[in-house]
Amino acid sequence: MGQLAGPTDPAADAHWEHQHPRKGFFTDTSICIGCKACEVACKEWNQNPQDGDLQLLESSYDNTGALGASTWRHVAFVEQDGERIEEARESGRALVSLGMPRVGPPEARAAAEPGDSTPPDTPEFRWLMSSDVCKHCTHAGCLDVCPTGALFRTEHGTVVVQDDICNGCGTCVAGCPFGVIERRTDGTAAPRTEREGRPGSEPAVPNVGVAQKCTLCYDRMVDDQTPACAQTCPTTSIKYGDHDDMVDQARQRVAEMHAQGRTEARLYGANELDGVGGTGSVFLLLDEPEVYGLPPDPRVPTADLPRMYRRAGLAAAGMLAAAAVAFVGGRS
Amino acid sequence: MSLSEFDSYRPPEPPRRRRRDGARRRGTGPGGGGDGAREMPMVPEPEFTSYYGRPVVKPAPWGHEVAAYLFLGGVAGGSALLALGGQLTGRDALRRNARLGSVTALALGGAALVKDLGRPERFLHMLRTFKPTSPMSMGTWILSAFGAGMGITVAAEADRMTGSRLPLGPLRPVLRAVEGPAGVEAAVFAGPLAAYTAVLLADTATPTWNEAREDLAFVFVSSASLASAGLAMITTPVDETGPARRLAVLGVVGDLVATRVMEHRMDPVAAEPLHEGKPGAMLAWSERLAVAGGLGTLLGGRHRAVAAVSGAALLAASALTRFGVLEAGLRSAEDPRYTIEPQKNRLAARRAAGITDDSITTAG
Amino acid sequence: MANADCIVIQGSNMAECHPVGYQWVTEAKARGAKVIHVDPRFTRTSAVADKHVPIRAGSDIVLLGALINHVLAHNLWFEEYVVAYTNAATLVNDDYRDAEDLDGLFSGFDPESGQYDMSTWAYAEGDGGRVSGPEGDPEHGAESVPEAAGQQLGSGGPPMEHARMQRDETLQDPRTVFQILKRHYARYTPEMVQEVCGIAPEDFAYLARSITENSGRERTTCFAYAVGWTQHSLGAQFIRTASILQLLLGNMGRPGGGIMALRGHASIQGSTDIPTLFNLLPGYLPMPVAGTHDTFEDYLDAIASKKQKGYWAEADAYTVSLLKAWWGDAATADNDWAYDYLPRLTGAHGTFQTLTSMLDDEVEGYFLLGQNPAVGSSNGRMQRMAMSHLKWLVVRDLNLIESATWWKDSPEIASGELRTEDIETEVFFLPAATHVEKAGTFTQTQRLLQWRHQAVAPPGECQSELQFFHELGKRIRQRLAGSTDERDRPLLDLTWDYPTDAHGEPDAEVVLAEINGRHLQGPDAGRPLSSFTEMRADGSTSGGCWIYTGVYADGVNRAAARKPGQEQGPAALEWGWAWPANRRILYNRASADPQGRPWSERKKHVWWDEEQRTWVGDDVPDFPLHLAPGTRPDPDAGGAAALAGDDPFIMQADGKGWLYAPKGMVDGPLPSHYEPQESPVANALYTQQRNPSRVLMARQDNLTAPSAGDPGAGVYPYVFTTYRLTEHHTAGGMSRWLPYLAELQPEMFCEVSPELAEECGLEPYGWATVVSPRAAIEVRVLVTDRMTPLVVRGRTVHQIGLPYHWGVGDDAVVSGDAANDLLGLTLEPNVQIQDSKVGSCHIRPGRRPRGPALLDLVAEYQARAGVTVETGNTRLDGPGGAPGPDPDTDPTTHPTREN
Amino acid sequence: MTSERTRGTTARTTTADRVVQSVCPYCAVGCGQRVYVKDEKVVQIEGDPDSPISRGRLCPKGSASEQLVNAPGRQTEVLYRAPRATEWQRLDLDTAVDMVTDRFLESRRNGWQDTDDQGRLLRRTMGIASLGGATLDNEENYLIKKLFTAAGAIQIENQARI
Repeated sequence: MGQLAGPTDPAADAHWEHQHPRKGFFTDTSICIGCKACEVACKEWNQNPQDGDLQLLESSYDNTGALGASTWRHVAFVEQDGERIEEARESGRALVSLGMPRVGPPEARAAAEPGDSTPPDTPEFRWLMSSDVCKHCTHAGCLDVCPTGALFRTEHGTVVVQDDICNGCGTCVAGCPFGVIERRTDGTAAPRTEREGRPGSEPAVPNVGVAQKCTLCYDRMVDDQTPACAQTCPTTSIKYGDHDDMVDQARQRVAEMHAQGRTEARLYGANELDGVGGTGSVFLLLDEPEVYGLPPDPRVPTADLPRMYRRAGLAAAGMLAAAAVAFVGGRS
Repeated sequence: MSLSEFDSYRPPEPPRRRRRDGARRRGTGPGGGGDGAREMPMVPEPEFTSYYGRPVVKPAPWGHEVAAYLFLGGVAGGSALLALGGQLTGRDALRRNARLGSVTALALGGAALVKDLGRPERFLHMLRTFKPTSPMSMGTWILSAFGAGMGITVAAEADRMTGSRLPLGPLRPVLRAVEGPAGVEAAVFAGPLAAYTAVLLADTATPTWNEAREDLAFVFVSSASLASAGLAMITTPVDETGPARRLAVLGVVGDLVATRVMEHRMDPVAAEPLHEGKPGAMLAWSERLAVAGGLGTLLGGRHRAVAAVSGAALLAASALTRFGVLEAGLRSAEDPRYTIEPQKNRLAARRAAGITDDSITTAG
Repeated sequence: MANADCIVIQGSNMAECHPVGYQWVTEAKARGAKVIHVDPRFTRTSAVADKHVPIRAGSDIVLLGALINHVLAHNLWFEEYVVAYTNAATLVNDDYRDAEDLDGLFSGFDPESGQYDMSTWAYAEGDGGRVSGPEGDPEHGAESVPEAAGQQLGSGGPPMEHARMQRDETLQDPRTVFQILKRHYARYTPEMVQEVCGIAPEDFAYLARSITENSGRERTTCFAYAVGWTQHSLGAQFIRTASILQLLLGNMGRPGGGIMALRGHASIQGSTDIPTLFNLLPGYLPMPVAGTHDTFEDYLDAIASKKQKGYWAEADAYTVSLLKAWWGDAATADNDWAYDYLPRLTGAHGTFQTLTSMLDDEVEGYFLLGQNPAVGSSNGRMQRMAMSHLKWLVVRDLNLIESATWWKDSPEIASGELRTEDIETEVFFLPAATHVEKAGTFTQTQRLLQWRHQAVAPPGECQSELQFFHELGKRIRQRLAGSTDERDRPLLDLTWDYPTDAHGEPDAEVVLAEINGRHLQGPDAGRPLSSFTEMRADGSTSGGCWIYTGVYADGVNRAAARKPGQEQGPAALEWGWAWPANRRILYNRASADPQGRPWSERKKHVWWDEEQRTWVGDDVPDFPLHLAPGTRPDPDAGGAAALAGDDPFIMQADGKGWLYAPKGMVDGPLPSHYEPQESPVANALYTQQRNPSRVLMARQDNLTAPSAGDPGAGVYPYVFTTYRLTEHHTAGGMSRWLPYLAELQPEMFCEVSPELAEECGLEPYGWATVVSPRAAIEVRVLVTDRMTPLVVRGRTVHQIGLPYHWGVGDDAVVSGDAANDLLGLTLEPNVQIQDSKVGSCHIRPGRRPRGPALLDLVAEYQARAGVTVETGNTRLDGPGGAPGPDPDTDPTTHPTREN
Repeated sequence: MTSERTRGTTARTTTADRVVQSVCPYCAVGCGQRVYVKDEKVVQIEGDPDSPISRGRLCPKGSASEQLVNAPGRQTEVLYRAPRATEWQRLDLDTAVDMVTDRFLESRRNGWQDTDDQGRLLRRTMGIASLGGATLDNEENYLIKKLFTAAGAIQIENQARI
């Protein structure tokens, strides 16, 4: 069954014999221009239905809301004033001083010493933009709890739902520590096409009742093409490639930014020792994860499963004992 | 407050959660809707940021059917034990009623489960894999094994009740022979059936359920016991329900103790939903009913009427526990605060303890 | 742009409007370039730029002028480049009076027509006279044409002899362009910038430092602009100011330098090269104007003189080739190549003039070809009312846009001004083919022609414009076949037989070949031309558009060249074809010093190769290939032969970059700041409040808000500017019908600063009504710190941002009120474009009234402001006009009365 | 564990009948696009990696080009509104073009001006106007300008001026 936590090669754990490099994303939010091309390209490629009630969602330019069954890419917008930027720089510096074991290549770490790096013209305002996606975790909460085997580990180490097998039990929805996967209801806003004299009709919503999430364009990856969102991203804020290269690029980029004094930069998901064993999609964020709606310390529930089974076994035994006592106790 | 008199044209705004702009805001409870014109009561700002108050994790898409299954599963499990007890100690009425009770609960629970599936017609896909990392997969196999055993015993009971008129022919002796071991086999799986549902809830990222992973099993097991005992007290004459009454009392005690321990051990923030709003009320009532049922059994257990009433109270208590825990979990997933703050506390605690290399956020 | 060292994005929101183009700015930034975004709003471009400089909409010339002044005052200009390549040293005649002397006006202003008599601006002549056109003195041309003279001259500028110009290389003579420039911008100081643009001195210093440090031999700065500059009553002058600054800094014609025009539509560059515009013929040849170009000779003399330098001298060859292409054999020498078949203009016939004639029932039929004026054109109400006056309307589009359904769901129907049953207009909706259902070329913003192959046949009854107009032309010619009426001759003699495929679709390559042109006589008759230099004026060649000649050279469709980018250099010469002659950077001769050596190794682009005695480099040299750097032409030679070795600007009459434009710009040789048509503050530099030669449309349905100091200015106190979002496309015709795009930005909203929201009681994400003298619309309110109130001339000016993609109609996936309804029509004199980037309005919480009550609301505001047809439409604001500061008061002291 | 269908997964770009190189119709950057066609229907439009301008990238509008072509809301039939009518009515293409031709000639005649008040040649009609062209191909603009100018209609404009 492979180990339940800690660094490992997920594909190997899933008994893929021939060696495929693990694929993944690196999303550098410092150069994201918030154009949402990734959202559209993803929906267009996977033919996901339009979801959302066509109303302003009261969150700056983000009217998509969050990842979901029909939205596998979501661009977040956060407007922040100068004071918040300073706090972010402070928390970034704190991360550095924690003495991370592997803080980037040695020479970058030397350059990252605070003091010589005067931040450039600190803006009195900034607008964070970041494209969120499924993390394709090394230890995927959704994959572990899926009872039907619909969710499976591909040869490239990504996690994909087989929509012809999933019976929509929904356990994976609660199992994901990042709240990515969701069961598709057909509750999309009534498409505008039910109007008189309208040619054509909105195509029926596919895969209703089935759990859906980003497949890292498994169909494209099988024919070694770049996923739709990575190919269409105008500033390559979304980079795609072998997971190890992605992590290296991420480390170089964060070291380079720290050297420029922009210490608010930090990586998210690049640490193999974290609660999900590191993620397939690595992010470079410019503030605390929760500002983007990401969990600060996610942990795959399966890591504690053995202990839970033991507790449950104990409880079951307790119950048996209670019943026995009940019968043996009074013969009356 | 928009003062324009043309507001009457405003189309009925969907009840939307009233959120102030910007990242720093407090987690408002869900029902703060209204047409956004009312100004929200100003509550001091705890140190916590989220993405416009949107959930971080997603609540499981489970409705009342799943809560009903949790309750019925518990009853089925408990009744199977009582049935085995009755079988071994010659209490025929208890055995028969317990077995029938168990299989009806099982059938209803199973139907509820299948109905809750996104694609009910594919419920057999559950049997495609045997996957220890998936509590639901384990649960499916436990349920099947338990169902098989219980099915055989109930077949025997039905044959007996219909005076052997069923066209069994040569099978009858086989049935008689295998009935005993089937009862035992079912009972063996009774415990896991009652307990696995706790693991099913705990092994998720839903804050309240996950935080309760240490002791939820004990709560569910006790709740199962008192419920099945309650059922037995209703269905079986008083003279045979001695053990059931004792089991009921044990169950009540276990339930109260386990709930206290669980809430004590949980992170206070993650435990909040258990005390607030609808789930809070349900759990509070469940406790009162459990105590009432327990006392009723202890004091007047001998009189059929009182036993029946306290049995019903116990059943209600168990149901309320299950619905309450499920609702609390869903509520805790909808509000980001219950996910973010416990995790921040956990992270800070680990850092304080000197473990600094296992955070998902790194600077290198 | 990728190899620029500093990029200033002003008048554009590049990351939102040209996101994929923005990758090159990101590339430059990764290489250490500094990116500065100057914009009233903090947009997604500012989010990834190094610095955002908030500016008050409409005050760009003060900022750019101050930069020019800064460069001149601190001697940071690129001396060698300026002296050799620009007309800095040329002397201007004595009659010239600058705006500084006449308090905002230049010499030669005629108050009634709002025109300038440009003769007073000409260069000085050897004998003290003025260099002017060969015959036909300009007076004769000027006064007979009442309206904008702008359309007389093609883009090549005016004819002028070069030989007899006077130059003072030392630049000391007060009559040199250089000194005039210095005097003109002397008062554009950083303090003035703070007062008029609301830009803090340290921001200005940062901007000035970044630009000057990144210019010169080793480094180049690049400007990028879009409609943020062009859509002003002073638009063309904004761009002129930037080009003067870039010339002074020596950034023109060099890699990573110059001014990048970010055009809006897929082939808008194409639609001005082969212009569906009233004032141009293909290749920027002007349309003949009655009174100026009555005969063919008048026409040729007016556009180019044989004496002037540069390729414009061969304009006769281009015109004859065009006429031969259109009328084939019917165009012969004796009928002046069928010149008289061309209709004549009698002034400006822009879309807004056409609008007024529609309202006066002079226009019966209207074709809408992929455009949505009911939402996308300014003063939406006027557009829709005008269409109700039509007899018939043909709309060719992909979706049922608002311009096709206004007769049943427009705001005017809702407010009762129009009743569906009373509207006489017949409307034909003909479905059009999308870009993948037809073959053809688009010309993108870098003048690159790219061929699109046809992927699938158009569905249903959809047709491409090619097929529809070919069919329409055929049927018209069939009906007129027998006609002997002289007026039908042009149609009957037209070359109109194009081969069509099975579906009736004409072969686009044949049309492209006709555009490219071919030899008609001689040995290689029928063979395509390979360059416009092969065109002859004797009728032996034909060519639909001379600047495109070469796209079909040797019968090869170069627009379809598709050598992958990775397999060729950065200039990627074998991907598509850029006009003229596949040059990628224009005037790239300037990327080498007068001796032909690259200015620096880092910025090498095109240079002189001594052995081969030819120009070589990464790009096609924009210069006669074998013209050695040192050559001096003999004075009376003309055309390309007249170019000296150091004249990089081969299209200008004197081969030099024009710091000072003696002709060509109708509203002044040097850009000077005037306030927009509607402005909350008085002009701090001159008494003249607004651009004196702007084109006015003083009408009851196009009233102007009172400006600074006038009574009633407080009724519309806030400035609003319009802009685009990444998720939508212009009037929404191609984005609001798509669910995937509609859900990204579903509702019309406005962006206001928290201070303004406080002041007006606006509720975040609530509703608000924006009122302007033309209309009132309702918007959702986005309260954001990205909008910063600015202190301008002593008072706080709030700016409101309005995207303009939504329109009222029930067919789109999402709809909303159109921001264009708020806009008025005041046109820029050179190109007739409307002033839609700045206007005055008022904003109040709550939704707008429905039905007739909406008209009362607008009328009530107009009454309170005392707005009449005259408001803001007075030409001269001299001492007698609108009260403004006296010219001599020091601009930094606040004027006594409150404005 | 994986189902038959999953093992057979392949991208519809590889199973397409043909690929056509095209250019995005939205803004003036001119990003290269690849159009994948299967059974005479556009199945996918994505960025063209060969293009030196866009290197395979597209903006949200460009990425939605496939929906622009296949959008359910797209109008593919000729519609006609009679004077004072309150609703559309269907009309077949051929009759529509004939009706437009007749009206074109009639309005051309009504608005015809041979000479101006000072006797100078005008040879034009003010009865017809046209708006639009920036989203059309150069070849289409060429035919439109050529036909209208020959017909004497000078009030031709496009988005370059708004």
